[in-house]
Amino acid sequence: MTTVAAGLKKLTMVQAITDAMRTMMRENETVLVLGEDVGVNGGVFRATDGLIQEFGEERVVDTPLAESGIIGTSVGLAVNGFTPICEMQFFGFIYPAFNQIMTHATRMRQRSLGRYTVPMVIRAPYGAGVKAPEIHSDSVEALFTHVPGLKVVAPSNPYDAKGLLIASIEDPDPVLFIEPMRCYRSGRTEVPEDKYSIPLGKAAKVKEGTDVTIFTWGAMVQDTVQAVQKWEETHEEVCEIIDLRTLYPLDKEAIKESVEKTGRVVVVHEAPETGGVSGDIISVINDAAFFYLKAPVQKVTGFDTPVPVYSLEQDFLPSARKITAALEQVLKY
Amino acid sequence: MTTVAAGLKKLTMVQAITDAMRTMMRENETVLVLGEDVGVNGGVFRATDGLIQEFGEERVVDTPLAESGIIGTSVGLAVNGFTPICEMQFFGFIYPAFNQIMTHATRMRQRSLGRYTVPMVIRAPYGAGVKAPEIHSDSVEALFTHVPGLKVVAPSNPYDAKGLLIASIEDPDPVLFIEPMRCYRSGRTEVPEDKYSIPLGKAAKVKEGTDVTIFTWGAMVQDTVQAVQKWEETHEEVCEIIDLRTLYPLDKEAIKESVEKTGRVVVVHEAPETGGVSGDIISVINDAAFFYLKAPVQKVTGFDTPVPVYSLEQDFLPSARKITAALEQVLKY
Amino acid sequence: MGADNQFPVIQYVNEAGSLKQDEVKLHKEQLYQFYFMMVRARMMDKKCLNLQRQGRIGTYVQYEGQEAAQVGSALAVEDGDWMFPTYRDHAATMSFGHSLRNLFLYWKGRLEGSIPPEGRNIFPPAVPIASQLLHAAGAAWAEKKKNSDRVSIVYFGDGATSEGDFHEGLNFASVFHAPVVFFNQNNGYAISVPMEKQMKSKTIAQKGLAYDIPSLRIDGNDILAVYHETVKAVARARSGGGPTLIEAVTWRYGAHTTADDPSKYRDQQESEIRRKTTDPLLRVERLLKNQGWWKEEEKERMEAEITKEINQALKEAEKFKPADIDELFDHVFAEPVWPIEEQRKQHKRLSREGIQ
Amino acid sequence: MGADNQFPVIQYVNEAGSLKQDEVKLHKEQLYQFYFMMVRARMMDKKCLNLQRQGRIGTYVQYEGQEAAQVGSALAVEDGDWMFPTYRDHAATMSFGHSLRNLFLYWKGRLEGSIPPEGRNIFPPAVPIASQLLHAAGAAWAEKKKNSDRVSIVYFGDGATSEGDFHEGLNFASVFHAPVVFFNQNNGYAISVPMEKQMKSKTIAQKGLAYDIPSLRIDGNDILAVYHETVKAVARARSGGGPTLIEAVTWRYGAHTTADDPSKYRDQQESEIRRKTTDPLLRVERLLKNQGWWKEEEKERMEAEITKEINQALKEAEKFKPADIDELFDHVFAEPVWPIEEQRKQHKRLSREGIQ
Ligand SMILES: Cc1ncc(C[n+]2csc(CCOP(=O)(O)OP(=O)(O)O)c2C)c(N)n1
Ligand SMILES: Cc1ncc(C[n+]2csc(CCOP(=O)(O)OP(=O)(O)O)c2C)c(N)n1
Ligand SMILES: [Mg+2]
Ligand SMILES: [Mg+2]
Repeated sequence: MTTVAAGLKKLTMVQAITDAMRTMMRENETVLVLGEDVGVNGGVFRATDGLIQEFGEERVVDTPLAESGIIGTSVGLAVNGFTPICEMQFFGFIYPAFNQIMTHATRMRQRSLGRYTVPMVIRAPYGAGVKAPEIHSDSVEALFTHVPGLKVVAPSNPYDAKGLLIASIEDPDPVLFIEPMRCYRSGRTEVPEDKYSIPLGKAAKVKEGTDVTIFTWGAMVQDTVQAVQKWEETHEEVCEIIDLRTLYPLDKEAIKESVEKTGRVVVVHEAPETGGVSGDIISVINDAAFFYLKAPVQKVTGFDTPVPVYSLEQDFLPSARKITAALEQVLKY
Repeated sequence: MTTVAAGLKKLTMVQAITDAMRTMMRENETVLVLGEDVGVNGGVFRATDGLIQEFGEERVVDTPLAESGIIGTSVGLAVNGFTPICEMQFFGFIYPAFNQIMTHATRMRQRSLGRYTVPMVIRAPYGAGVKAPEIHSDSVEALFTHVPGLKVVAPSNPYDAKGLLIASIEDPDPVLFIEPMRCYRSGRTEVPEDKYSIPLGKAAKVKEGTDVTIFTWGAMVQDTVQAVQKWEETHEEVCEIIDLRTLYPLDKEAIKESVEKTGRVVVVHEAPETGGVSGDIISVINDAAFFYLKAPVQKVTGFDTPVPVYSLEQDFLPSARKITAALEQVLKY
Repeated sequence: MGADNQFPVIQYVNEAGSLKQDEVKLHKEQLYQFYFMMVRARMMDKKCLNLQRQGRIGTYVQYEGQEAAQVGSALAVEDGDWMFPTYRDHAATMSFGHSLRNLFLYWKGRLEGSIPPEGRNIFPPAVPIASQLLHAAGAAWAEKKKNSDRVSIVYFGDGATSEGDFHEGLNFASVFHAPVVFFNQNNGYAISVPMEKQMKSKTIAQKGLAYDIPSLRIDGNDILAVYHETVKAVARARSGGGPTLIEAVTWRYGAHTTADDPSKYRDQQESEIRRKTTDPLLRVERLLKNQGWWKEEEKERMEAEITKEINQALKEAEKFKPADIDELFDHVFAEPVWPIEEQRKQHKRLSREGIQ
Repeated sequence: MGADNQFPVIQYVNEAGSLKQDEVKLHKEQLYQFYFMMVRARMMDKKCLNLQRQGRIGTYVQYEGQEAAQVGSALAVEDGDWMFPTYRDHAATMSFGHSLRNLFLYWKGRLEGSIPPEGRNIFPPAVPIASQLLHAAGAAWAEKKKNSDRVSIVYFGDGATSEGDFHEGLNFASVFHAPVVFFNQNNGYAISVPMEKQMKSKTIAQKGLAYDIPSLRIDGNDILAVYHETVKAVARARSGGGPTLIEAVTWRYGAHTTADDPSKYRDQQESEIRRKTTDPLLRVERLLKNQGWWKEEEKERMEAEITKEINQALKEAEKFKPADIDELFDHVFAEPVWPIEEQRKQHKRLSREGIQ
């Protein structure tokens, strides 16, 4: 066992997420957890493990199997003094709740000129690569970055997961917090035992570089880091890797600054290309750093197809090979 | 009354839409119309006026008030031999059907390797500017261009409306057909009485130009044409206006060709900026014509806010003033 | 199956104005209060309709004919309770304390129109059909969690029962035993679609059987039935007895909205007949007459008072500060985000230039 | 309310294997067919579970304990009828003719796994809960429009009754009088959530009252009850009598899926007791014994035959051509669109280079 400094624990991402909820539930008794199987079962990924034992069933609620019901009642709870954390069992099962998210959770502040507000976090495991059945692997963050009134957050490691989730729970407005399933148990990092938060809307520089910037988030950060390590062994150009962390609002300053420096960009995401967040990133670059761009932005993304059943999911996902090809392409100019 | 050539009628857009449905229902008895108030009432915009009288209630169906129900049963009808045209009363009421669209209508072909297919058209009036109540004016096409397996079409005038709707009904896959409410009765154009179709995926050049291209669609085409006419009276640069007509798949060739010629681009849409189709357009330009671009693409769009109640909707909508400012900006470089 | 037979229409006062239930004690003041609130609601509705015709407000949603259902149920809830109206329920919200000025503002397309008076919990009217049932369940559940005795009342139509959210709302309320009154106004139509096309069940009350929610069917044009039965449901909810589903059978005289033409789908003669038979105001008038309590002057006095109130409110609404685009930008998030701030700045710059 | 009292559990054969209904005539062959199909289903389930443990297939969804419900109902529909299964209903689909090879392929994450034999109308298993009820209603409605006498049968669980689509599915079927059998397997749990947390109603059958749909509650572990009652519902649908809701009360012995640990939320002793009491296979065995028709050799013969069939199917599945990425690109649209074609080209170029 590696030694861990005092006040730190080695946690997986899913543990860090539980820890964030526990921390906030201890501090603030308005915080509730609701969802399918989140109580007695501790969540199908164990993300809510132990919470019902500590906080009881008034605060950790096994709901009926109905996503619109979960979000809709949570709007009522939120407006009336609570801070619901709603778990969607998988991101691909959020669709039945779309109306409640789009027309209520995110518009209530506007519609009531601030009289009623909806402090709410919607958590959802997302992404391919864990051999899950159909529909379970969707990566549809871009549907939500287009929803006015919603922040969208995607952590890539245990430390960020805890800090970003705490910030999301403390945010006075609805936050969609998507969790890359592939990272749930793929590694442990040191996580402070105490409360801390990472501001929403701020990207993290995972690796400093000078010649090309890779923008990515979630599970793709790991893949990108690995691909870049390998690639740099045989190339002299140095890559900067930026983990966007928050997908709405994007960290415009971080994007601008990096593009002004490197002039070359690769975006990596697992969602289908068309309509993906890559479009927003390219759009921000267009606005903020157009004249610094030396080459077309390269995109390494999922296809414009449904996320496939698992026999084909590795083909669908961005791979080191594809990231490498994009680097080569963007550096050609 | 202006004279109309034989075989042509002067129609409003909403009449052209009715005409397209009537034409296809006469030709193909598998075509059905379903929705709330589409039968006896002829639709809240009269888009299905007269259809129940001609085709009876087996083919023109007043459904219960349930959008998921409409799309979900239509998936069953479509797989079992029919071609449903489903009306969503307003685009802002499509959200309850999101799950059925996202996980079934658009994935059935894939999931069954072509054994089951879903020829279906979803019609929806969209957009602001008609003083409609809240939620009635949403313009959320970008949520759907990101849905794999779905084509998205938006006509801007009566002639196109008929031709594109016929093509959509004949398409063997699901098509989302969004209709700019503001254009429903805003003018008449000559429309052939006979059947004709306009291929999906092909943009229309509304106006030839050499110095800057404006990409737009739907109700914004009218506004753009007017703004440009006015603007050109006092400027020597000539604008090209391209009505994209199909938003998925975009007409890449048309975009590329025009940008290679003009090197300057303005995109006009009424949806919120972030996550809007402007991102896709900029992304396509990045891929296909990067080195031709002389200036950052200018965007004239709605805000990243909910579409407001009607006292503020004119502020929300792109205006001639804003289009003019964007032209000035893009030509500065 | 006969599930519908389990739900006969409960009436307290019949069309002729005779009392049908022995236990009810009539109070002259209360009857006059009911009558006043219904007259006020009807006059407000007429005013709005006229304003819409004059182009002084936008598309308007009428409720004429449904006053007993809305007023009677709204008077059954109290301070601290939560009300979840639809676009058609301003007779309910105004009876619960929403200001007439704000109602006018609402129909003038102003966000301020949805803001209830301080201390009154009224949600902005729900537009997506049936979505509000879940909010009501959630807010009521919150009260239960706080160990308060406050309740929710939520309005919805016959058409709304077809949406999934109706089902999920009733099920969540049932499972969590939330103190909600689900108040259905069955006015027979969802725009053009009559109840027979909306469902095959003969009653809406029987839908409560699916959730083991106590349900009842009442004459929605009989304000005594509405008031007393809602009071019972509210009392049950307050005392931990959980939700109730009330189907109030009623009728809208006019069009669905001012954009609708009912002659397309029904014979408006029906409404004319009903004005003389089942009208909710007429019924109380007849009851008052039967009791020997009717005073024609009292009615005139009321109308004069209400006219004044309405005109005053309209004046305030019409001279209300113009809509300010900052309202839009200010209330998307508590803390502004940069895309909206940039859009605000750009918009203001262009607006200023435009004026110069 | 007592709506639940209206729906006693219908049993044809009790746990001891005694016949409870006089009208039923027993046929030895038919009983053996039922038994065979259930043994086959159970052996297939065991095989898949083992393969999952060996890592030869992905996450697997068991149905052991629910064989009578699935097999009995599947045998009640015929050629040309439509079946809409969930992820848990392969005992139903295999009994309706789906190939074992394809079932293995399905659990190997292959699209081919969802393809039914030519002429058999079986939908790919629905994953989003309750969404399939609407497809069943739609396909059945289509048959009605074509004036055929074909029907739909659709499977769903107790948890599925909470989704809005359950409600909309039943209402559409009711309103359009579509020939659908809504076949609910109430196995008491939605993953970890017991029925008491899912709903307050004591039965699922009573939910049919909301739609005036004939409903019944049957012992889902009694294949005779399942078969005969489903046959009646199918016959009613075929002859224009509209939909039926059947609640088949059953139990899954194992975990929700191979990714689930039931000891987290229930005492698995219950399953052990049930294996000896309410087991659907055991019941037919006891019935056969009571009738003096039981032959131990027959059982062994069956098992040998089935083992062979399963092994053969598995072999075919394991030597099936590898998944081809073109399947993904080819079946998004009938006609390819350029973004997908470009992605295909790029992907293939890189894969080729990768290999070199
Ligand atoms: C989700 C959704 N779909 C469609 C509409 C359009 N719409 C507005 S009112 C209405 C009919 C509602 O009927 P009912 O529930 O009976 O209420 P009523 O209008 O009669 O009071 C419809 C279809 C909507 N507002 N929301
Ligand atoms: C819309 C949706 N939400 C959540 C899930 C995740 N999920 C899969 S199975 C299941 C429980 C289903 O319970 P039930 O309907 O009783 O069927 P059973 O699994 O018992 O056969 C859940 C919550 C899903 N598949 N779809
Ligand atoms: Mg109604
Ligand atoms: Mg179950």
